[in-house]
Amino acid sequence: MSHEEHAAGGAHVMSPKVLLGIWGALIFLTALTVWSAQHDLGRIDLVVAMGIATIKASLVALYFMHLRYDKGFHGVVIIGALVFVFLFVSMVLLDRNQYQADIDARTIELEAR
Amino acid sequence: MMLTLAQAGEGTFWFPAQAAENAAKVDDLFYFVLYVSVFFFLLIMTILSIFVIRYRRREGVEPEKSPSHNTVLEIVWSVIPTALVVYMFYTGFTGYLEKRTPPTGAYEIGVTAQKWSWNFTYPNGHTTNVLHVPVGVETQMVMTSEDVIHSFFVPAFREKMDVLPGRYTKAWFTPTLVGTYDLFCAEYCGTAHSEMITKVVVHPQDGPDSFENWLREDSDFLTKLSPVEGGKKVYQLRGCGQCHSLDGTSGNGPSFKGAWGTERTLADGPKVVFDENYVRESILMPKAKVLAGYEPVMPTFQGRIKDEEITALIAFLKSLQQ
Amino acid sequence: MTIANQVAAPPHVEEHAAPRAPFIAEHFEGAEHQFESGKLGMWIFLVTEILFFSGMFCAYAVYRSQHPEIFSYASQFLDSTMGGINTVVLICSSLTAAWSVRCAQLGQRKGLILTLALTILGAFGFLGIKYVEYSHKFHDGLLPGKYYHVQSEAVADVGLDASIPAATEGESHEAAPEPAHDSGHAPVEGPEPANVKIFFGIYFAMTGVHGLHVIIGIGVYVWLLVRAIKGHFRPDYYGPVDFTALYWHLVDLIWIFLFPLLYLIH
Amino acid sequence: MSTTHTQTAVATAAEPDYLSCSKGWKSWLLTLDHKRIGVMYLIAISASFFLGGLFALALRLELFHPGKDFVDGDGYNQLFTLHGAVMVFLFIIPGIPAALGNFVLPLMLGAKDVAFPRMNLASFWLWLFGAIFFVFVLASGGLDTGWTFYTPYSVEAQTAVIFAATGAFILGFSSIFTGINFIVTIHKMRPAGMTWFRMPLFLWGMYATAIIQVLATPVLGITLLLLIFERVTGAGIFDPHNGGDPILFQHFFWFYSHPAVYIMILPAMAIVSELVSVFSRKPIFGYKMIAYSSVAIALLGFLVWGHHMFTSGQSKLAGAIFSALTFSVSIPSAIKVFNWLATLYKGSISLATPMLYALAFIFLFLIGGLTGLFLGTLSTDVHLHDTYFIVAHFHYVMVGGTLFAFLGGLHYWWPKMFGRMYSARGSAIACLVSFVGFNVAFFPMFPLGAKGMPRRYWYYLEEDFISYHQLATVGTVLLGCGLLGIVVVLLKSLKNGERAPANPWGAATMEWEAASPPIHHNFHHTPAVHDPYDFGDLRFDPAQGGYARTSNATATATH
Repeated sequence: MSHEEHAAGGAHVMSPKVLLGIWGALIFLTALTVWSAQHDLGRIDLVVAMGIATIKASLVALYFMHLRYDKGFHGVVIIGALVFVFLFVSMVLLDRNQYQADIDARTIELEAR
Repeated sequence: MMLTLAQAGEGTFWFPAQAAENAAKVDDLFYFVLYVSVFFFLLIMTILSIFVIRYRRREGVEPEKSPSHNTVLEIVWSVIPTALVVYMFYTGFTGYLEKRTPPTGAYEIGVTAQKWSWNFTYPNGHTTNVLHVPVGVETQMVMTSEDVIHSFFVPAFREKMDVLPGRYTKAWFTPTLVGTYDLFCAEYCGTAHSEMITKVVVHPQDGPDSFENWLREDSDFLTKLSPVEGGKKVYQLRGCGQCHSLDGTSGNGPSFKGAWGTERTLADGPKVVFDENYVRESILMPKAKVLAGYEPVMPTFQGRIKDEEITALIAFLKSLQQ
Repeated sequence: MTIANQVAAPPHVEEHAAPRAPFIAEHFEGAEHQFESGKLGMWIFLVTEILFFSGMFCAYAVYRSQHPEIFSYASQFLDSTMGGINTVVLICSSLTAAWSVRCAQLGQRKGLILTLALTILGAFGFLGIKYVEYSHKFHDGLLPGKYYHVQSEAVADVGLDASIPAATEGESHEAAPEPAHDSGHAPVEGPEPANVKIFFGIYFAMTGVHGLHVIIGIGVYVWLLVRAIKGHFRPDYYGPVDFTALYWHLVDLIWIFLFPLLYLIH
Repeated sequence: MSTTHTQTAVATAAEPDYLSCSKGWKSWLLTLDHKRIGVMYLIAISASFFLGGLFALALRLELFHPGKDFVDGDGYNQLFTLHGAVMVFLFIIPGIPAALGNFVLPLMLGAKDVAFPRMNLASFWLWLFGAIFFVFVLASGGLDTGWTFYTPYSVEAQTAVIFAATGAFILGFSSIFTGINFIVTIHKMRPAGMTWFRMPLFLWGMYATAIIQVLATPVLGITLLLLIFERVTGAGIFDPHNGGDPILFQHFFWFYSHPAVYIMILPAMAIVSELVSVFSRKPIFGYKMIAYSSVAIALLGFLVWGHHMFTSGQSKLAGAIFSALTFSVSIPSAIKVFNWLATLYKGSISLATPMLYALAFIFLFLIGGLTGLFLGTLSTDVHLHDTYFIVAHFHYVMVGGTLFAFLGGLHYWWPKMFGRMYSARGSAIACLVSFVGFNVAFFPMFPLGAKGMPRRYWYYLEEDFISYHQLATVGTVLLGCGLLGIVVVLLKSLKNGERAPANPWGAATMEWEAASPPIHHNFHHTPAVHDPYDFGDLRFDPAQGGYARTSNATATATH
């Protein structure tokens, strides 16, 4: 069970140690995020929750999905996709924040009716 | 009267008359882009034609060698268009900022769009279906929609802005030319989208046709018309017909035809007589007594309608009894 | 939905001069070429999945940033214990999925069958818990849009005063059996904010589409299990196991974000 | 003339081509052969185009007079919606990639097939399945939301919105499958020696297109799914009457639908790059710039969606950002046009029908592209938005651009696809009639729109607009005649056209080394990789009636 195991064609084989280690880390981080959610951390609440989720996601991607040992191009593909998601969400958020006041004004008006 | 005024100003091959301050700026930029486009179009098509003729295929004549790329040429034809579009962007952007930033203290008119009519409310609470504005005054539209998305479009002002449900949008302009212009709905809104057309009347500053005179007289329509006619106008202006028909067909609300004096059942059981008190209460507190078979969807007119209007409306409803 | 079927199904075999393994489609040069192509295809498919979910994350971001009150109020009605257990279940099945790839690579047929079966078991476990959650929500009227008609017991359950819209005080406690879970949750004060139903719209859209992916995953894993039992996979041909595991990990990844975003809101 | 070619000819006679190697409907509907799938796509999208064209003709005829002729408001709204939806989802998005791309792409790579033949077939089946939903839509009360499905109208419309959205959702997956397939095929199936920069530009165009299909289409999928969800439950995500935001819907929709415009135009540009080079027997000028500009357009194209929303209630800030980014896309497009022009310089220009389409494309696309400047410019867009100016602009790009390039490509690869030559004169006349008809139909719409005629009106103000509308209707009929002429010429060629040689145009890309039509496995021998734009060793061979290589040495020319 060494780390040097390779399947035919040179693909990397995950050792049980790493698999179980990652699994343990994921369980620990899940517990951590539940624990942290029970304490009011104020503004950084969301940041902490998303930070933990991102660490978990990276562990899954790098080890369970073999990205660490895989062709660099596959990583580029996924990071590229995330860049587009980021651009999409951030542009929409930016725009909505700009016109929110126009919605609020109308909401107040409608509630007054 | 005003509506019969001829369409003012002269249009060109491309545009209708310029009837607002910003229109000239928009047109100038349009013409700039147009000249640039025509220039490049002609340039490219001329070169293309020359090449196609000069280098047409001839028996036994092989194409001559020419470079497969030329850095100087490629930089030139990248940089020149870039410079031009940067100018277009900048001018368009500043023009847009002006268009989208209403000046403080502008004369404010409320716009409510609904399928498929426009409603304009002036500061004194008077409403019309045709937009009236004074010439030379910065005028701001504060717009919202009752149902789907519409768009406020006055070609002569070069102004267009969508009108959305659930929020306000704004448009502003300074009319420069007295006259009557088209006002379209430019965002597809269903069956009668293309009939959602009305007019903008730009009034002169002084004289009998001035905006102030018009507003005073038009707001006073109740004192001039008979109660029944006045009530009918209230019915039209306030958009009652959207839900309450005059021909007996049932909409979101009961038809007014022959309704007066009848006894109706309320949603929660008791009966009510369709009389002055009921009508008045229903206009001011529509959800208080909802007739059986209808949803409580009517908006309140509390604070939006004058007592005289309600009185006139009641006279009009009475006249529908037969 | 997964392209694994496309890549992996026994290819249209025709006679070829050189001796070729039967699992290699004729337009590929060899096992590695076929594997690499399938893998790239799978990663690109995962890109489409990420973009697909991004729409809902975007809607979530917009409404949460503008209406945090809806989210902190409505999130109390979600059972974070169940959500947490489901997260663990999904992580476990991700582990077995990753392990199944190892087994396939090393040609451990029994291990492969076991890990595939465990992965399917995890997926069913996840769906079972999801079913319990959904049926509670249906019972309590915590539904999207026009179906939203929250029951007063549900409001009382999370420690809000049902009779008076403006809830005064009270420890919010989830339906969790262990009281330990209650302690930290700050009670939400004030009346029910407007448009709480939007939260449940987003909740059902996100978890529903995610659940659909789990169901599709089960389908593919059952197919893999059958093929594994038939002994189709070998150390030089295990692409389908690998690609499906990638898909399964992505489904897990998305849940990793959904859990704190939906269940763990203050 | 070399012996190898004679042998090829003999072998061709011996081995049946892909059209006749197996028979029966099953051998077509269940085929994994990219060529047959391409041909089936070609038939399917042509039928859709015909249907969409009928809707277009009907609505132009209605507009001949301002009043009611044969449809009223509701009927007209259905016509323009179905015209748009059918043309966009069923014809133009799958158009070039799925029909021509499927046929040509593996051949250009010297490959036997695409990477995932099953997925390719699944893509076609999904297309059919999606198309069936559109048939349901027609049968169950039509659709009147516009192809854009804007909320809240689409939430409350009484027509078959859910059917149509489901159909478009499925068609999206069809498009995604094609995209995945092409990306992997281009990455993994290139023959040894064909580096990225020795790839024909058509493949670059397909690659760029596939990136968009993969990145953008899923967002349309989720948007439509959420729209259906909104309609069924009133979830309040997009519907302001339930607390939702219609602008959010527009952001979602255009995040897909603007890049979709590049799904339509990039393959068209790619075809034109091939045609211009082949028919002037000149290596394409600035190969790398064209290749890069395709990818640049594909990526930048994602960041300009907000220019559909300059008057929608989108914020000023977003408007400014999107306007600036929009202009950034204009530069790579302009570079392509200049490169085509430079390719013609000192060439040996043949005016065969495909080249006529390429030249028509440059003319029409130039107008379409330049009028885009008016619309990317914020202040002029406010006036022109949602008027006929927009209608004219995007038809110049979609029809003048994509359709003409598609027809150019079809005429170019037709001999390869079916092994027959069509009448050169007949096809040239049909091309000319279509070109004239198109301009007569759509050019008047520019001044019409600038004068203020809003789009999607079935009824208009007579005195101002009637002459423009009548001219447009006449042009549409003319365009219809031209298109019908094309169909007649091409179908006639199947029956009694001359047998096509392997390489009728003297092109240097690999698909021309296969027989016309190719055999089931595409090539008898894996062809050598040549520079795709080196025409030096291609000579006309009267014995074959086409071109042949004078040397069989593997080309070593480099870029």
